[in-house]
Amino acid sequence: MGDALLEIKNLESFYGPIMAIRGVSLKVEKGQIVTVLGANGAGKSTLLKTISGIMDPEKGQVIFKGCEIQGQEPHRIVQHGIVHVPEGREVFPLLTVDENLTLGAYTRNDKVGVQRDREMVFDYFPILAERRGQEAGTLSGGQQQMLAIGRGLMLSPEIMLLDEPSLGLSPLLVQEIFAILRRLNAEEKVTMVLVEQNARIALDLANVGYVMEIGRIVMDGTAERLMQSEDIKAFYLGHQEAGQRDERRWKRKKTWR
Amino acid sequence: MEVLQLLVSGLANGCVYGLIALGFVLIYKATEAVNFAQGDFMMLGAFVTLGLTNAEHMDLPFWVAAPLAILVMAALGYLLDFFVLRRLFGQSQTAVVILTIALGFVIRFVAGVIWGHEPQTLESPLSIGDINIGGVVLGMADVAVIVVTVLLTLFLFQFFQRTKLGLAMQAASQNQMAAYYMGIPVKRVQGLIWGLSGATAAIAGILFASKGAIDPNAGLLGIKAFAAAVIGGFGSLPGALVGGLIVGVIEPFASRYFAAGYSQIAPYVLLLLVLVFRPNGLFSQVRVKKV
Amino acid sequence: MSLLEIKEATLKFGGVVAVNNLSLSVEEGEVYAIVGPNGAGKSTVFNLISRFYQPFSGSITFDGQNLLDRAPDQVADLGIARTFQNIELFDHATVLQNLLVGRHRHRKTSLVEELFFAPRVRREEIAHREVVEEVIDFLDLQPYRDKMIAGLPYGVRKVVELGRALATGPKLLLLDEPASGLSVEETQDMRWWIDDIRKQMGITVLMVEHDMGLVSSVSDRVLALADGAKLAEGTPAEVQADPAVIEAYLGVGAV
Amino acid sequence: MRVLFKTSYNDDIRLFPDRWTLAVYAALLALAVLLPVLLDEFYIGEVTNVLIWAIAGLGLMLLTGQTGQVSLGHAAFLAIGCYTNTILIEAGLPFIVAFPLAGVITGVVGAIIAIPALRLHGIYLAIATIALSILADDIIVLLDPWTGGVSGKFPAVITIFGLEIERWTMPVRFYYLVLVVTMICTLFYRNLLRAPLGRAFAAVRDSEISATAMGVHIARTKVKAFGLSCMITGWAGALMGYYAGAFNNETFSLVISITLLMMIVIGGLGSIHGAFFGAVVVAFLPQVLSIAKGAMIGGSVAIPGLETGVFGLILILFILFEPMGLYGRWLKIRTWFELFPFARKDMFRRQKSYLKTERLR
Amino acid sequence: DTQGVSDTEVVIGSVNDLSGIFAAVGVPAVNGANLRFDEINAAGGVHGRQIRFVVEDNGYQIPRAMQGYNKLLNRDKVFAMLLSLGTPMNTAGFKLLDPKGIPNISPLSASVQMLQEPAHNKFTGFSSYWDQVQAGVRYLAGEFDSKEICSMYIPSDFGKEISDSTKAITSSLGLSFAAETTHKPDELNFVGSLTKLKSAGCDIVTMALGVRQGITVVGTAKKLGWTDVKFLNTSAGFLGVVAAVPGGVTEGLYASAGWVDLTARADDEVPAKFMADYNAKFDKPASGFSMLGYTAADTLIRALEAAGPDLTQEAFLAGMESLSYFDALTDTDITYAADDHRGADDIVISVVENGMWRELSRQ
Ligand SMILES: Nc1ncnc2c1ncn2[C@@H]1O[C@H](COP(=O)(O)OP(=O)(O)OP(=O)(O)O)[C@@H](O)[C@H]1O
Ligand SMILES: Nc1ncnc2c1ncn2[C@@H]1O[C@H](COP(=O)(O)OP(=O)(O)OP(=O)(O)O)[C@@H](O)[C@H]1O
Ligand SMILES: [Mg+2]
Ligand SMILES: [Mg+2]
Repeated sequence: MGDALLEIKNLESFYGPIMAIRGVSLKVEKGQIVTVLGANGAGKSTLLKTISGIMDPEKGQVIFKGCEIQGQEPHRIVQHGIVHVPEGREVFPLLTVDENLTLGAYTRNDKVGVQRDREMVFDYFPILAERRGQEAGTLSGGQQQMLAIGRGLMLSPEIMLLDEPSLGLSPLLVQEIFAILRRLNAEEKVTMVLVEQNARIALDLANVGYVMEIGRIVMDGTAERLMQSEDIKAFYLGHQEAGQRDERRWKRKKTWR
Repeated sequence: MEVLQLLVSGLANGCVYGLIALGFVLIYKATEAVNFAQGDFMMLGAFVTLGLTNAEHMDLPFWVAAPLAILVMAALGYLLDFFVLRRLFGQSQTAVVILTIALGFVIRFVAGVIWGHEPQTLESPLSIGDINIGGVVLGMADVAVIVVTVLLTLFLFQFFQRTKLGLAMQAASQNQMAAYYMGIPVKRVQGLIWGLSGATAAIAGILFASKGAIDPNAGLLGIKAFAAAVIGGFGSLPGALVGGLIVGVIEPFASRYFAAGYSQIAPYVLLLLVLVFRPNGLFSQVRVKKV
Repeated sequence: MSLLEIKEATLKFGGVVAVNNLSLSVEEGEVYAIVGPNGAGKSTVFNLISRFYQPFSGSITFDGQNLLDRAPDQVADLGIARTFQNIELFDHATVLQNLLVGRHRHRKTSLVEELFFAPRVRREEIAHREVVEEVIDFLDLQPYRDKMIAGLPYGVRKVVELGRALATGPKLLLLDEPASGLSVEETQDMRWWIDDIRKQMGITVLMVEHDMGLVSSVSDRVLALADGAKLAEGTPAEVQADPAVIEAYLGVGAV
Repeated sequence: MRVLFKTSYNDDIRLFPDRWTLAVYAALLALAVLLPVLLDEFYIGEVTNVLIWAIAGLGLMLLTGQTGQVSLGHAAFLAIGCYTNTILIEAGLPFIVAFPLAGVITGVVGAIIAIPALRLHGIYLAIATIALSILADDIIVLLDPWTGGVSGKFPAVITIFGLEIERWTMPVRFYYLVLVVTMICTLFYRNLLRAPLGRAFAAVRDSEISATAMGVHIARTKVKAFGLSCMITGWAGALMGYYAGAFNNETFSLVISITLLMMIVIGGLGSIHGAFFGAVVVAFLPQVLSIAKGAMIGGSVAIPGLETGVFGLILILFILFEPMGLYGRWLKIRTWFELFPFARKDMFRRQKSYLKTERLR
Repeated sequence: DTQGVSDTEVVIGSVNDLSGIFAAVGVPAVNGANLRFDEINAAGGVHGRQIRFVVEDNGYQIPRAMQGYNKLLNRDKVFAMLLSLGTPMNTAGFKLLDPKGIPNISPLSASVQMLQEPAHNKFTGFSSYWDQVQAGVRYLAGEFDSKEICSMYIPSDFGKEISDSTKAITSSLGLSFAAETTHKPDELNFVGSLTKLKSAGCDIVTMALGVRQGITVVGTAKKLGWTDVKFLNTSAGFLGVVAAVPGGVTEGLYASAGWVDLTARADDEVPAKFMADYNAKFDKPASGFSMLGYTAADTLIRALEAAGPDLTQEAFLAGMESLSYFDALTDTDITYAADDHRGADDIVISVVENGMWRELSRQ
């Protein structure tokens, strides 16, 4: 184990009186892909938002390359090389696809590199090239998701925080996106923190996984180990899919509770 | 001849509205807030210049005082954002609207305390001399207003359209969170735009004061400029200019040809008509949400 | 006669042909799914039915009536309810209030009665609440009843949206990606719910979905769309086996 | 800490959620009734003024807070209510008929005016209503035969079944009249909120597109909101006319419209409490400042316009301190007491928040 | 006993505009009055009573004005009102003052309504707008043989009084009323209106506009090369700053008012002292309205003195009605009587010359 690129210690975040993450610690090493699994409302998005400065933590530290960065303004955190591809697209609806991508490279000054990356994004998502002049708000849901991911790539980040990148994408595109992520990780050594509902594909891609429940990390381990866990199988991979109708009401007790 | 005279002075007049409207639009374009104190900013800009240049005050040469006043107002705009508006970051725009209305009260009060409530005249080289082209008379100030407004609109338009910062400002107004995700220092960008609009207000104030007298209530004009900005389609810079010109031109024609009692309502009736047929102004950027 | 019938509908946005001469019919009591690559025009079909968009050509009939004669707000009156791909709830209201808005089309009281809160208003309110509580029970939304929408997890909001559509008491339910963003567990719930909606409530369901597991387990028929036009139609198995669908949509590695 | 147990659907619909709340408001009402015993003429006059503003605030709140339609022209509707009432009474109608009718007529006029304004949103609606407020002034002048033009009108003494009410010589009677109207308007407002229409208002405010999909007719709902809002505002206008004792084209100026909007925002958009809290601030604060100035630096002017300047400054502080309005602060204080001693001190710290464009509808 | 009077104090109230569109009038007037009250208080007051002058700012809004009246009458319990500004505010205020019989002295409104019935408690300082216009038009018409009379005004009671008076004098002199234009207080372009008036052939134009607007009108007319016309202002525009606009913009502008301009008499003893005192106290140059405030306060003090140590409303009113003196500051005779509740009856017609108002005639 090398030095952690990103380390989170005992982080707590609130929405007003509601405590959304309750003392989360985790480590991300350089070049790793870490996935965070968890049911709806577990606090996964909150965790990513707190890392990227969109929310202020109440307690705890976020350490990036040895520096504490928690509570900084979000744009400072981007300047450190941390990119967050948010849940729910969040494109600039009245700007064109091209302008959205340009803004993705806002912090960069190397014109050549930006141009190359733009070509790369268009290469990954040809539909965006086709629609470069269209206002982003009129793209279809999936197209907006592609744009959001493409825009994140334009920043040429050191570490990417991806919040449900597969949301609303067609099965084909989901495969493609994950192939792209794998390639970025392999070729450009981009470190990633991935939050995904589609646990199977996430664990397949990731090296390490964490499981969150009601704001806490309840389980962690290598992706292989998690994949073997009965709980994971039952709740995140959907192995009991073929179960009886009545089984729905009877929820299997999770062993980590 | 008469018609031409009416038209030309209407255009000059409209440019003043356009200038103030530009200030409105700038803020809106970058923050989606409406600065109801824009008219008062203009008044303040005029008074700052007056304070710097008039003989009974600091008596600086006009061409030193004017840029200085523009700088002062830009700084004021930035500081206002820095110390006050930033605390409202992410809060509903109504809060900002109310804040700027209240700010207008304060600005008027401060101007009244410093410069008194009686109308005063700016000692400006622009207020002297007329140009007479074939019987159509235009004051120097009118000519200056037209030239400056057109140049400023072009400049700002280019700025928003062509520069990365301009684009970032638009982005920041559409989705603050996403703008942050892009690494755009949203608060600083908004501070810059408040500074820029302060500078615009100062320019408007100087030109306005060169055309006549000013007093602390001169900012009331802001409402008509607001109407102009809306006619143009709030958020569009050329729209602000066009809206200003429309309001400016309709006025002299209405007072020339309409009966007393009716003429002064023309700009507002026009505004309502425009809105009935184009609910989002002439050059709007309002869309139906795609679901 | 089919419950919903779209005939040769076409819609363009500038140069983009979003729906291209598309015909489809949904029979009463079935679950009909639309799949297709991103940007194929699936949501646009929904928006046509909701009357948010006007087709360039073609016809849409519902229950024998010409839908194109209706204004968008009258669509609900006919018994068509929908959810949105990107969740469009009333954010500054509670879950209960959101569901109650669903009952709006059944409102019979007048403005004056409501101002004075006449007994009839009270009676009606209670009746609405009974319906809504049934929906809440059905969807297990009890813990969230009095919570504001802003601040609920994504998955719960999806369910609330489904609940709001159900509260209108529809004949036809349009679900735009009901399972996107849901966990495996919740997707399974969704599957049971859709089953119940069809079987117990007798509501016809037209849905757009990318989760082929869900699609194949609940739907009777599937339409695959690409570039606004029909690519394939048939049972889930047939469509999934269609080479054109695999090529354009599913990808070779798919389940 | 109080916990509510709901045992029937009626519990959700009741005027007061529980006994405790009922008791609090009953006590408040008793206090209001006894007020003339407790306060002198000056304060009764001020409280009356606050209540009149609160009624106007309720009117605007219904439109802006519930339905999300910003109006900066409500002074025009105050004017319509005020003039209609006076004209009807001059035409021989008794107050008890003329006054309600004045509100209804204002509401109808408001609804008619709303029809062309329906397609307007946000600032576009705001400027249209500003124009309305400005035009009202000129229209009053042009309608001289009815309105008395620039010379204005003086409302007659109110008689209700032989009982005379005059604002200046009988401030207590006038206070009770205003109190009754306040209560009726509040009740109407509350009734709407628990009825389908109130929910439709909120639906239109939050998402027009899904309100439409739920079968809410946007235009019709907005027209109703406008009409009801104007009706309440019209009543406030009629009372304002009595309170002032004289009015003309300049009385209901744009400044009044702006003040009204400020009032409901500072009070807290979307709540009945907000209208009242806002009215206290906006209607009473200038007087407090004047009294404070008198106590501190003497009554005659030292710095001209000081009160207005300080008023502006205080409003700025209010907004900075609590952008969600006083009602928001009130809720926090109440929650704090309810949770006592379990409340965390940073519980109400503002989490960062972000805005999205409103140019998409 | 009498409200607002104690052994040591008399409370005088005023509802004024210190922050609104007429602050340019209200502020200097109140300052002027304060100057006078400070003098008398320093000298021991009137009959041993200090004068407390309580001013409520109405921002030129009726609702605020009514709050001001509520405070002054019911809380401060004022003895009399002085220098209250605005015609609608004053007329609304009468509803409250009259039942209590509270005197209203020298309101800052030259409307004829300031002496409406019941008039026993109302006193004005100088001639009404109506009379000013009558005198002004008569003078100009006689002097320049004018035929066509016109009017520009704000649609308000102030504007109406001036336009009505213009029409009345026009017909009584057998002249013709050629045209009129109306304006909003925020209007700043008068090219259209002036073109209209010019083409109507106006010889005299009476103005009821804001101060700033008046300046612009005269300047614009000059720009348009329209020089054979006389613009006539009333006391509302009779200000030093109007005359002193740089570049001689307002040169040749006429004004008809109830007093003589201050700056023109800066060398005379009394005005000079006043200007020096004012400047020393407020650090601003004195203006016509500050002079008016001072004079009004002076009138009130004289009446209080005349009322004797036993101060009641009746005594005060009698005191007011007994006044008759020459006021060197305004250069007018101030006389009141039981049937004359108007102080200075003179109407002074002045013209701007070399940046100053020069008296032309007095009637
Ligand atoms: N704006 C908010 N206000 C109040 N509570 C909130 C807000 N946003 C989220 N929460 C609460 O915080 C908790 C964590 O939310 P978060 O969005 O991080 O969950 P998540 O794990 O990302 O779920 P999902 O899969 O739905 O995205 C949830 O219980 C939610 O109710
Ligand atoms: N208002 C609009 N203006 C321009 N183009 C539009 C508009 N609405 C939709 N489109 C285009 O029409 C096409 C169909 O969009 P639609 O939203 O129906 O796709 P979809 O099948 O729902 O895709 P997804 O699965 O990604 O949601 C897309 O290419 C989109 O860009
Ligand atoms: Mg999430
Ligand atoms: Mg879609």
